[in-house]
Amino acid sequence: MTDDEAISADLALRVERLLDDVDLARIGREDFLGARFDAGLAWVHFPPGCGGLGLPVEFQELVDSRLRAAGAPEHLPGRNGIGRGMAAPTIAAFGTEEQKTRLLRPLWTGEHEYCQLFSEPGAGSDLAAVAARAVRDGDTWVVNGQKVWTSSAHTARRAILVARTDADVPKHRGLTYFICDMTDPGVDVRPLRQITGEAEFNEVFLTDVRIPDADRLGEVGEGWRVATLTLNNERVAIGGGVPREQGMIGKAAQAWRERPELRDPAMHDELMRHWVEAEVARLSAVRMRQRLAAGQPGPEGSAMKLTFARLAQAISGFELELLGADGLRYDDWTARRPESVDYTGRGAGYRYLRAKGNSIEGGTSEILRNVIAERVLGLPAEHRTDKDIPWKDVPR
Amino acid sequence: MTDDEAISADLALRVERLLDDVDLARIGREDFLGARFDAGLAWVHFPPGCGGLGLPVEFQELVDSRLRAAGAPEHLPGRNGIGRGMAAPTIAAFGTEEQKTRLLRPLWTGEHEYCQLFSEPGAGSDLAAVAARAVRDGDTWVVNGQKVWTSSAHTARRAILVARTDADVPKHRGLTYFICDMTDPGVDVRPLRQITGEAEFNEVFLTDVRIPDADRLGEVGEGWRVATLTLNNERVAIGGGVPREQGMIGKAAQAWRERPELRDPAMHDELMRHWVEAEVARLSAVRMRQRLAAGQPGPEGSAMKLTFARLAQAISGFELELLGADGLRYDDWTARRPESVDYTGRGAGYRYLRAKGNSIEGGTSEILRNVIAERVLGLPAEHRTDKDIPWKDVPR
Amino acid sequence: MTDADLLYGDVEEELRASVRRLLAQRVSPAVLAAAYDEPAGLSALWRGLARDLGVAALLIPEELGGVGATAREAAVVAEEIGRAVAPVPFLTSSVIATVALLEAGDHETLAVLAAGEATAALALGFGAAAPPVAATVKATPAGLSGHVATVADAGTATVLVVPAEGADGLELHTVTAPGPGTTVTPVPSLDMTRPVADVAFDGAPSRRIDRGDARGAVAEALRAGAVLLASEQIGVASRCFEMTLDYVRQRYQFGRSIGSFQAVKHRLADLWVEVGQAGAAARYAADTHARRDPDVAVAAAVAQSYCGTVAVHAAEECVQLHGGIGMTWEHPAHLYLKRAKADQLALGTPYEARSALAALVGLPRA
Amino acid sequence: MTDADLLYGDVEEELRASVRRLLAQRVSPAVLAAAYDEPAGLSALWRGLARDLGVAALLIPEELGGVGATAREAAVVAEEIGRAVAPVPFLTSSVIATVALLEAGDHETLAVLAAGEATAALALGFGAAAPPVAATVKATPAGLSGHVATVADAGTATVLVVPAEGADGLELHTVTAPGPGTTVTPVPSLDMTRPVADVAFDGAPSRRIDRGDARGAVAEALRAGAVLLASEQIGVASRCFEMTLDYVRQRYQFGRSIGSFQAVKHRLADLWVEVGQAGAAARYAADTHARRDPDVAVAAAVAQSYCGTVAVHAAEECVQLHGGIGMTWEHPAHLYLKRAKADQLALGTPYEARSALAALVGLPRA
Repeated sequence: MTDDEAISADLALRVERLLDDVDLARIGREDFLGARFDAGLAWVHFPPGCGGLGLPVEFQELVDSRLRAAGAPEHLPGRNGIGRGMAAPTIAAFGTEEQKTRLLRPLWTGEHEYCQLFSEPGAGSDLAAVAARAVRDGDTWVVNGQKVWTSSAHTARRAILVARTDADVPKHRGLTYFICDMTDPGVDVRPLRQITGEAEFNEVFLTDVRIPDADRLGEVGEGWRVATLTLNNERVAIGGGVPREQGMIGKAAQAWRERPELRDPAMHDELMRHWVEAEVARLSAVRMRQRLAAGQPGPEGSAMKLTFARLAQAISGFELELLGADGLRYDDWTARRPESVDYTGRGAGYRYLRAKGNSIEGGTSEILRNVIAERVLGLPAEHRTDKDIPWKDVPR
Repeated sequence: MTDDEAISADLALRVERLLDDVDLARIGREDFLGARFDAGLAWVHFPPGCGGLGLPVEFQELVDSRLRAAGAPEHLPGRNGIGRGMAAPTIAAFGTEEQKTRLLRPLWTGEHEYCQLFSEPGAGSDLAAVAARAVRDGDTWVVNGQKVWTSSAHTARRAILVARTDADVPKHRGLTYFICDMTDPGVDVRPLRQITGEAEFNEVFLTDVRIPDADRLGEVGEGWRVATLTLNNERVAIGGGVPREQGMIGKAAQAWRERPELRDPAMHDELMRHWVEAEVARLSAVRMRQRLAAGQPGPEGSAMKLTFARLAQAISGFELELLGADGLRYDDWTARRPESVDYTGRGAGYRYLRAKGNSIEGGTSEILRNVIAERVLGLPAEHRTDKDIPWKDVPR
Repeated sequence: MTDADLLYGDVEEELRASVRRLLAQRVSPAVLAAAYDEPAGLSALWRGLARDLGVAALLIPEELGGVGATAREAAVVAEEIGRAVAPVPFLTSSVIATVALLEAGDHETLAVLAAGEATAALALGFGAAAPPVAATVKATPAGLSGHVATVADAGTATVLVVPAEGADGLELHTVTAPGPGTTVTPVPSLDMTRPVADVAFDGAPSRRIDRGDARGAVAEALRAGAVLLASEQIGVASRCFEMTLDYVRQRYQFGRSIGSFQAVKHRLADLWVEVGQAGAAARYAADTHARRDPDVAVAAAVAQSYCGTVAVHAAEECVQLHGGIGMTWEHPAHLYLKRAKADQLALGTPYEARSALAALVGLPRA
Repeated sequence: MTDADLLYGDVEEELRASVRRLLAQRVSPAVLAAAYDEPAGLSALWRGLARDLGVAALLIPEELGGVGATAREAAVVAEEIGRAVAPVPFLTSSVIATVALLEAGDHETLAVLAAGEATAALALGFGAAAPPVAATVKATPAGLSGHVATVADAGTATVLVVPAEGADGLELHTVTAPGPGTTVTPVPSLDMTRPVADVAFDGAPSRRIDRGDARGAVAEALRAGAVLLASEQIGVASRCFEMTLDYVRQRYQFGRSIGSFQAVKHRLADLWVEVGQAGAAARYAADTHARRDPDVAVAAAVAQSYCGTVAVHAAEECVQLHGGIGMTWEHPAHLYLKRAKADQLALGTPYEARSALAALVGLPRA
């Protein structure tokens, strides 16, 4: 029996024990998730006591699949993605023992939903240009500033927050990372309506918000390094899942097939160009996964996001032209507050407008091209003067 | 009678007198052009004694049209364009009285054909990065270096030349402008074959070429300013003459009309897109001329050159795809030395290859976009370090 | 061609200045965005344009109470409306419906429109490039019956100009709206600054206005619409370009204005070229229309193929180069994007324009 | 799809290394450019590839003296040939003609090809995407007669595989060249590293080789050609990209490397994405062909539509970003541009590939 087989056998046993210990028919979601956390089966690669067993991450799938097969309660789909995907690994990496013990369990069970307070209106692509100030006052910090593009801010109980604690050093060096209680009376959440009519995101105004120093993650001034870990855990949606004709091209192809009266022969070659590009993007995503599986991770993530955004925008624009007069109609301008975004849901007009965000959110296409040119192709970095002068002196 | 009418009447008289003085039936081209120069009718806006009468340039057309109507000899088409278009205005502006008297007449008559020795292999778009050295030796200068992209170098008797006379000052300040005798034994002209198989241009190797100081134009170190005047007189071919379907689009449309068997319906919308873009470029050129005529000169020259290059390349590439298998054939790979370039002459393959030069010669499309962004739109200039340090220290 | 004048005259520039001044006073992004939540009625803005500046009467001959101007002047107004994404029925009422009434010879209705008291809409889907082969509305002795989807500015029009299938082919009727047997149902529109509505007739009383060539009248109306839509599109494109240029100059990232990044500079240079050249195409279309130059058919198809796509490109670059702020409801970029994209679909797509052009210049598809 | 393997195995990488080593030793820009003045015969290079590395025998089964490999291995060879614009008849003889002979069942000729002693060419215009509806060559008892224009690598082939119209439809014949009644006339070619020639038959003696399905054999040959052409194209594209990247790093203008200008950086980033993704398309085509996956038809059409245009784009960017030097005869950029553009026209244009694809995936033109 190899080591791996031994670990697998032990894990299977632990799962069985967990399932024996609870009554699946009666236990509530949060209680079950708490028991799972205590059994070290939340994230097997986390340390013991933090919901894990210190095992390689590959073993997670074994736990997940067995619990799924047993019909155990799972996280609500789409809930607390920021907590589990971004805050948890950051807390695990930078938190003190006390913080890990205190923060990770309610995060995992969903008791504490998290949101992210990084982006600011003045910062944009320049993520380190955070202007929100945190000033120390004994054992607490007092935070003032404005954050934006915060999804779930209106439902979240906690936030990961980056604020400037020193304006006299260069901008990457004066930031500090906090866990912020969203129920603090100084937190004002306002829906941010966007181009589609919906308000997926929020603006968050912070006025004399008090954060105990115990909720600082990492050292004072180390916030950029901590946030970088968080951002590296941000996963972008990759265009073209495995099946062919997914996403925007599926919508356009469907319209072409189902509505013969729309078929303008002048549009046919363009339709087929889009089809080909979508298929090539799909094959590229398949290859990326095969490379990852073969232990050859590459820099294609940025390429896929660029391509996904370009195609989503081009094809949704084309779909409106294909629809012609019907493209002049919209489904609904109500200021809705959707739980999650469905890029290919709703009408063609919505798809077209929402796709405009694909090349902005999570790294603009311009920034991604810089990343590819500089980090992948090794071309010289852009000239900049803001890296070595105090934040307060940077032109903005 | 207004001033303008008086000038016109006087000019008409002078033309009549010139025609009376010569026997058109017998006089040779060069002799007639000499007589015309002496009568001040070469360039009416040049000073008296330099082939002109010091009149506004608008009156030239009156002289030209009357002489044309009388059947007087004209310049050979396409000959000495650099002499008449670029060298002459520069000599007129910067030459001493002695130089103007000595140089302009043979330039005008065609006795001295000129070529241009500005470009260098190491300089490219960075026109001021001239490395050819001119070192003073008493009353003469000794020039060593290599020039490139010189049309007519193998037939020209004179050249306008920019060389570096001081490497210890920033690059724009160490250049000097000369008139070079192409019959000097140190001048070695070699044909430069290009992508089409032809050799339109030459490389010129200068080895201890001696130029009298009397043939220096402008002050020592003033060469960039002098050359700038020359370059401002370089006229780029503007896409889309007045008639519709000129240029590359005419060739593609002709193939579509005359060879129905080539008509792939998948290509039709693309053909029409090209047609539309060519027509829009044509209308833009018409409008530019109307603006000029109305005294509203604008910065559209750069736009026209960009568009001309883009369309010529796109349409000639499309034409090859339209021709399909026939596009696999070429007309002639012989290393010819054409007198002038015909962008739309010869076969489709030639057109495609030659058009690649449209976005390089006379200012690359990248440089033109910079020019538009900085000079027209007022956006900040590119960061550069080479303007203020000695030429010898510039990285290259 | 030799007679073409692609520049603007002094009178045209004065008209432009007046319209621009009025629009600057009365149009704001907040007002425009409000139309997305509550469709606006005929605004004070329109009354100002129509009565004070007479734009509703531009294309109506003087003898009918109009200004007797041409597409050249109307183009200037359309440009300014595009620059402001103004929610006014100039294109639909003062151009398309007006030309239809002119061609049909309905002088009575024209006089009402000229005074700016009422507006009219051609009851044809706003995506239509040409008169219908068979109209969806039937004209019978019992009145008009049938349904027309996606009619622009029908919600505010008091006169509907209705192409209807009669016993001997296409007829043109006018109907008063609202009125018996006529239902106009506004629908959410991609561009709520020019909302569309569905129109249903059920035995609606009407007046036949054509004198036998209803098809020709509708074709002329749609052509005038296409010509002037191109000018509206270059207005949209120009304003998007200017907004973007201003923004990249003042927005700093990484200690530099984003307009100092060469990739941004080159994109704006290319866009400047495009927008400028679209201006020549639109101007040529307006000029040929004004001079009744037979080349107007080609000119209109060229402008329709080119200008709409340039406007969309300019609006898309405007959103993208503004970054996150360009995606928000409070920034005007979205208003321009929606107008630009809707305009691109109006009166036939660029694909349809190129197909029509191909027939005109002897380049058949197969 | 679930079985697709878009990566390269160790054996494939070893084959690549061998081919690349040989090409690096024997191919130089000067040698390639010389082909434009004097068409090259079958070179020592080809003998090295065919005999020492066995590439002529790759697709021929072991029992016929071949290697018995698949399109996956052949694709690696095609990529390397593209990278070097090598003037060898691998695609025309070792893929297209070989597959035609295999499908027809002509084992005798295959054995000769496998040994690398001779090469063959399919006597069909190199622009053809599919078997001819009516062949331009007639098969009669008196021999073959007719004319075929623009046949790739016919000038060096000793066997011509000729689709000819017989009494009952398409037949497939072999003809020895040069030979009585057969004239092969080389013509100047856009890409002289794969020259085309016109072929005329005038009562040429031939051997009929098909067993009734000549059309199927030609179709299979052309499909194999399309699949492997895509791999050649990504070789061309990759090399152009690398040359350009190297050049912009070391070329200084205005005191900076031109690769430090953001507009250049972004173009190269986009090109890197394109070239990389073309690789996935070409690899999928080769893999489906190797596994006889029915999706090969779609895969081949997708690759043919995409990879040729990417190669042209890469070669065009290579010329442009090299500036003047990229326009000269002495720099290799022109060799790549000519190969890329000729490859884009070979075996059907991208437009034809998309039309074929539309039929396969149920998206009819009208």
